[in-house]
Amino acid sequence: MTEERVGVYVCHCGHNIAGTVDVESVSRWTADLPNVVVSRDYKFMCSSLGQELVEKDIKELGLTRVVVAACSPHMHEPTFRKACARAGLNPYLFEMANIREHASWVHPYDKDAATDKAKAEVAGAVRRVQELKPLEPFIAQIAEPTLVVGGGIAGINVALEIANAGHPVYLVEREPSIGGHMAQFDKTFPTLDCSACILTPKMFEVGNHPNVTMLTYSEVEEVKGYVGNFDVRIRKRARKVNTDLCTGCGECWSRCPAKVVDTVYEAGLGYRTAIYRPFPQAVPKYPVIDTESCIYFQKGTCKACQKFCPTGAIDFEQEDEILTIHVGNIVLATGFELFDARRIPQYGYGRLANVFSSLEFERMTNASGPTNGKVVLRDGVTEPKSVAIIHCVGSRDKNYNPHCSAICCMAALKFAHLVKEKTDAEVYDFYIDMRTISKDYEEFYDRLLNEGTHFIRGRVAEVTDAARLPGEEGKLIVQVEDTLIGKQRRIPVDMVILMSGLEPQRDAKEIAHLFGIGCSEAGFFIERHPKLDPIATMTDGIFIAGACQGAKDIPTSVAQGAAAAARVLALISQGEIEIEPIRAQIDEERCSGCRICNNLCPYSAIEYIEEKGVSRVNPALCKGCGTCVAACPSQVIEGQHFTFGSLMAQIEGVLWDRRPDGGTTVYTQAEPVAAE
Amino acid sequence: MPEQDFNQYNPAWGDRHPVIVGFLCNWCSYRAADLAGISRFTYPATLRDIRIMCTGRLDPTFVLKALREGADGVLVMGCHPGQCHYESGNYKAMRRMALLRRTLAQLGVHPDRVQLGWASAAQGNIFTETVTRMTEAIARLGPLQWNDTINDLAPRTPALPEMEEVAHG
Amino acid sequence: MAKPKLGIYWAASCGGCEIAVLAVHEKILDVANAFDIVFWPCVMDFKKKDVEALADGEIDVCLFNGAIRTDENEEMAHLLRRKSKVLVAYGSCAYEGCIPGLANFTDRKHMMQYIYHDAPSMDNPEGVEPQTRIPVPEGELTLPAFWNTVRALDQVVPVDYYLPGCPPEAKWTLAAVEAILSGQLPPRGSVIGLNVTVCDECPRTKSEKKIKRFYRPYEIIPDETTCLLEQGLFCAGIATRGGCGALCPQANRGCEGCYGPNEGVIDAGAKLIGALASVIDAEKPEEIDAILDTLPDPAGYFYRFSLASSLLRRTRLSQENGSPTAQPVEETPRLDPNLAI
Amino acid sequence: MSEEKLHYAYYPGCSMSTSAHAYGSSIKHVNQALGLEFEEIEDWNCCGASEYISVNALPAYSLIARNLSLAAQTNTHELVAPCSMCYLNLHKVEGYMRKYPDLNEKVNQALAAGGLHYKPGTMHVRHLLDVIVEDVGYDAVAQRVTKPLYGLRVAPYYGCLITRPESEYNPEYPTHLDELMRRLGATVIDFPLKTHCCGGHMTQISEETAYELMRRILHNADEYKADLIVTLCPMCQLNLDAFQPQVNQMFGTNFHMPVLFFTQLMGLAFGFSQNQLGIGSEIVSASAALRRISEQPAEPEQRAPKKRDKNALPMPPAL
Repeated sequence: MTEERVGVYVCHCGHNIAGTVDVESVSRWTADLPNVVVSRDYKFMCSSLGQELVEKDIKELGLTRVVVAACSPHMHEPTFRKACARAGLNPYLFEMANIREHASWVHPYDKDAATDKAKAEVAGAVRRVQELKPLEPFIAQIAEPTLVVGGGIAGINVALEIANAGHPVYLVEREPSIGGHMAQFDKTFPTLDCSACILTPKMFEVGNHPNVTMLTYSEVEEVKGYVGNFDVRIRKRARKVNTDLCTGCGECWSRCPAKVVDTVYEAGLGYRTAIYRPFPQAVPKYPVIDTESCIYFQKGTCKACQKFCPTGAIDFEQEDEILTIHVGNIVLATGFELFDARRIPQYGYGRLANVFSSLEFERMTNASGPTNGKVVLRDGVTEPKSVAIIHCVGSRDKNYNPHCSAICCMAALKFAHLVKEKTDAEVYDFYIDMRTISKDYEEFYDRLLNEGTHFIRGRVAEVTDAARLPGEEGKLIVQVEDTLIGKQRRIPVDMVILMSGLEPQRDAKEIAHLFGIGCSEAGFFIERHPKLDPIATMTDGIFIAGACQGAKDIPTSVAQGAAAAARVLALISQGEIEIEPIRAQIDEERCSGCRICNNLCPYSAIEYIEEKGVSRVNPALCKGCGTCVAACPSQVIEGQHFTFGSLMAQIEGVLWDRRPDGGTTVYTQAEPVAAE
Repeated sequence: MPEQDFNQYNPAWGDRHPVIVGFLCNWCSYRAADLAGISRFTYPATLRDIRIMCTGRLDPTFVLKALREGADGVLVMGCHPGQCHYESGNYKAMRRMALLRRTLAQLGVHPDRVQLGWASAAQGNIFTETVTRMTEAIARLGPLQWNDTINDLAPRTPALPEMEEVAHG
Repeated sequence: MAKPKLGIYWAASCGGCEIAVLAVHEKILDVANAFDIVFWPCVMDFKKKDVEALADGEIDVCLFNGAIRTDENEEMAHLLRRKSKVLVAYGSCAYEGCIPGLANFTDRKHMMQYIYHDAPSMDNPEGVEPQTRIPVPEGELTLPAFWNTVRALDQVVPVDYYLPGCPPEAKWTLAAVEAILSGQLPPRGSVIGLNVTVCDECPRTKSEKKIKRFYRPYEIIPDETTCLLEQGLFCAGIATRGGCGALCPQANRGCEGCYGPNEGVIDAGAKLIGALASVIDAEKPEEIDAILDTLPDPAGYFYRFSLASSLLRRTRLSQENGSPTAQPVEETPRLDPNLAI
Repeated sequence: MSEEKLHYAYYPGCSMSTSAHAYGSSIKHVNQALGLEFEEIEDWNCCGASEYISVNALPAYSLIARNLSLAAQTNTHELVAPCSMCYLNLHKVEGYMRKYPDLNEKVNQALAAGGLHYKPGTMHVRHLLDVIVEDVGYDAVAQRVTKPLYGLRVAPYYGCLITRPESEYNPEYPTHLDELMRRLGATVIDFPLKTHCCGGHMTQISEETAYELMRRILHNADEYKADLIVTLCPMCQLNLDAFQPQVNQMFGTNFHMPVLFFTQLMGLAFGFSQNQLGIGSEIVSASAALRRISEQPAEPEQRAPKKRDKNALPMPPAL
């Protein structure tokens, strides 16, 4: 091993480090480590003066390796790598020792121990840095088109922002129309403005935007590649309707004899035909045949739609299409799913006729809904005299979802208002905590308080129709502990609305896996940083927006959508991006082809070369996790920058004071031979 | 916490404290450790951490090396299952650690000395608890001092305890 | 010009290596012709004093087989090192401790207890144990001191070359001898053999691996053509230096690992752990434990030949109450089910 | 379910041969039909019922643990108790001993006095219903039905004990007995009070309270036109059956609501005779109710508005 010339710089970070760690002694001690030619301590290494200090020494003392002991590499590694590069030293020959977050800040009461630990971290870095090899970052070109998955309000906004900036966008939506949940609502809180009125124009705009290719009734099947260069395979399911001919006149569904419950758009409260357009303002306007319920597809006869279609657009033979697109960035806006209240049987949904889910009630209040906006019981005619609204159904409940669904309180207030507006029923609102955190929300709550809604604080135990006391017969009884008066109460009502929580899409985990991003146990996608980067994911080039990242309301989804668009636009205008060259490499000369590593790679970057009988890593696909490196039983896979040698050396370094020889002897691989 | 006397757990510590080598994954647990610092949580100064990209990179050799070089324990921490930045590296770590711990048990290394845990980037508190808990576990077990075992291999003087036994045997 | 001088010595080993030397068959005569054998107690009547009589470095090549288990072994190791120009650790015992090294799972105390007291076949009413010195009318009898721990040769003296194998294959013995005769020596400290693993020489078809459970050799009759590991049989071939020609896999049983770890590997066991655990087909702690339960005595499998030269070298010796004793942990550690959450 | 017999250690408890002998005898027949093998544990003692634990915990735990240690001597790790109280006590103490080392130590000291020891985690305590649902399985049960209980409207009554303290079934609104009854062909009514209190030993302390609790249950079952209540707990059965006259007397009601054990109904469906199953020994006779069993399957119970009503809104199907 050639003699490296290592420079070490210990940062005071004002008092942040120096207040606890004796930086001078660390730096003095470090000076005596093998191959360390200079060791300094300085007030603020990240300051321009601190950086110049490093650059100067590299030039004048001919340093071949640099260690800075300061804060977390996630903070300033890029800073000092750049400094090294400016002085002509390969930036990957730099190593950072974290003596702030990992030492001074966490051991404020034990200065000696903190100082010892700092020495250990520095010694580890000094040993490790000498084993590092120079690397060159990969440059990836950013393809211009962007893929947006999910045509809800968040996805629509991402698409519009990018398209308006003049770049091509593919908008993929699973359902026959874009619009998402917002299209199901009648009013939006707290302003109570008409949901359709504000959403429809946006749907229309994105649907007719020259830069937007809309792929509805379609799903992503495969994603390959990396930031800037994703190849995506999409299945465009057959509508059985030729959209070139269809005018959306509606003749077909008005003639369709098959009537089924619409569990998607009408939330199960209404019916639709087998060939249908989800809702009047649907974009695109074309209908789709649901072959499950279509009499022709089930029984082989009918074809009513085809007979009556004036343009002959119905095409029973139409097949799914598969298209492959090349995009530079991907934004996931796959939204949420409503908690299925039947999972809490004691609340009676699915058992007791007059227990409704929040989405059912949204449809009920919607002028174009199954009841034309009338608030009625399950019989479809009787107006309720009393209505109970139950919060946190499937939210803030360790049996189902620990998280708060964020929107239910406001939606419940909206419902309370609408019931008051449309009926003269008494409204009882059962809440745990009233969470009205955004602009004008608390004001809306005040307004409801004055409208005479009865707010009862307590989690409901059960909803039952087992009458016990006089006046309960024929009613739904809400059993609850009123925590403000500290009493059990039984409140008989005609109608119960369950404010079901927001859950991730049931296939969220598969989606996350498909796109190679992280996903919480619950199924919400994981952002790169919970505070500072809630838009990017850990996978470069893949961003998230809207409720797929966590329960959120419309304004927040719209904002996050715009933010995601901004991030994508930044990359597009850069045109290219540097990718860390941390990759695995197989020494084919020495690979014995045991194929242990073959199916370990989450990115299938390892291919087996049959004729040579060896495995090979495709650097374009490899993301450098190193799991194959650790698995290789013949140790012929090397993980760049986290090499076997560098980590073994670092272990010896951090244990300098524990090792028999006080950590002075340096041996990288072979065991020492017993001295004679 | 103020300076700790580890002899309360086990008198064998004398004037030194337990030393744990930590292998933290770049994406979750290392950031959790950063967050613990930013939040000014405190935990015993027993952990000396080494950053790896993913717990999937953890070659069991590193753990053995650390024990051999004088560590009293090794803590490996990664992202929660299902949250691995590389999708499944932490599952591989889970399996390797399971097999490693079984092997080490046969070599007389108590399983508590080699632990695996998870902490997401947002869980500085969990990181802190884990280090504190593990430190206590190891404090109770006492020093590992593998070198003593190694030195027993190479008795330089004929005045071996075993040999004296034999003499008076 | 005088023939180069050859020494062959046998420390803690089974003697198989001695036979392996003869396994070069008629070529042994060439060896006999090529060399002047100055020390080979196993086949000719040599004594220690004969070696002592030699000048330092007078032996050109010394093939040292066997591990270091007693003070006599160590003494001879030092002596032969001093007398030899080239000291070769011949065979797995000298190279990495081999089967004798498995004694490092216990210690002297426990071994003596079992062998001289508890063993079912032992009849020893007076509880006699071997002594290093024992006075008898004729004078004092001595025995080598028996140590806690078995060591590889290079843990006692520096070694020039290693010939792996239990025993080494004849072709490699010849290769070594020829190299030495021709003076074309590889760099000091190198292992004479391939630096790829047994898989490279193994004719079985290998594909991607997913292990649902392990089988003991008696539990199944493996298929002749597919990778044994894929059939759930433990095979150390993936982590074992090639050179034997994959003898065991070709006899339809798993490689045991007698050629030791591959080039650059420090701890063979660690490599097997890393590799095998990777291809276990389970993600739930209880499933993982269930599969691992089908692989009893993992340390025994992973360190069958290399325990003495592994990173930890032996079972822990704790110094409690003065006398060191080996202490394995009784219970098999289980995964914490919370890991799944 | 595989054909070879499922083997369990069996803790009958005090009621199985006395107040609930009908339960006991029906279990024997059902086991025979389902291939369940129960090995009664040697020299078992009282489970402490619901009172002892509240009087003096440690002796109570030791009393219960004694049964666990005896059970551990059988050649199985599965311990089944048909009585909810016995189940809960055994289950609870098994759990506590696993959870609290020092309790474990104390209890084992007590056991040691009798030359016994119990290693927590050895026995897996199960209620009979759980065994039938999980180990035998609905399908295997359905396969053995020869005389389906078509048209019989049963109110599935779980009582307060078996789904607590922790259980893989929903403690608020369990449905596994419902499903089991459906598989026998019976019509299961939605029974909101299925886990409400039967009064337990309140009958001995405050009759008013106990009878009111029973009235609610009987009333609810009656309201939904149940032919009978099916239960899985000797105490529930005893209360609702034996005290029904007193309830009627106190509230001037006229309930005639037979209360049978689920194993009795299983036995019937499997084709055993009524007296083999101890039917007839109940105080409120079930004979009238059982005569309503018809040849034809009945419409499933759905309390949604009728389909023909054109205004009616669709109702989500039950999960």
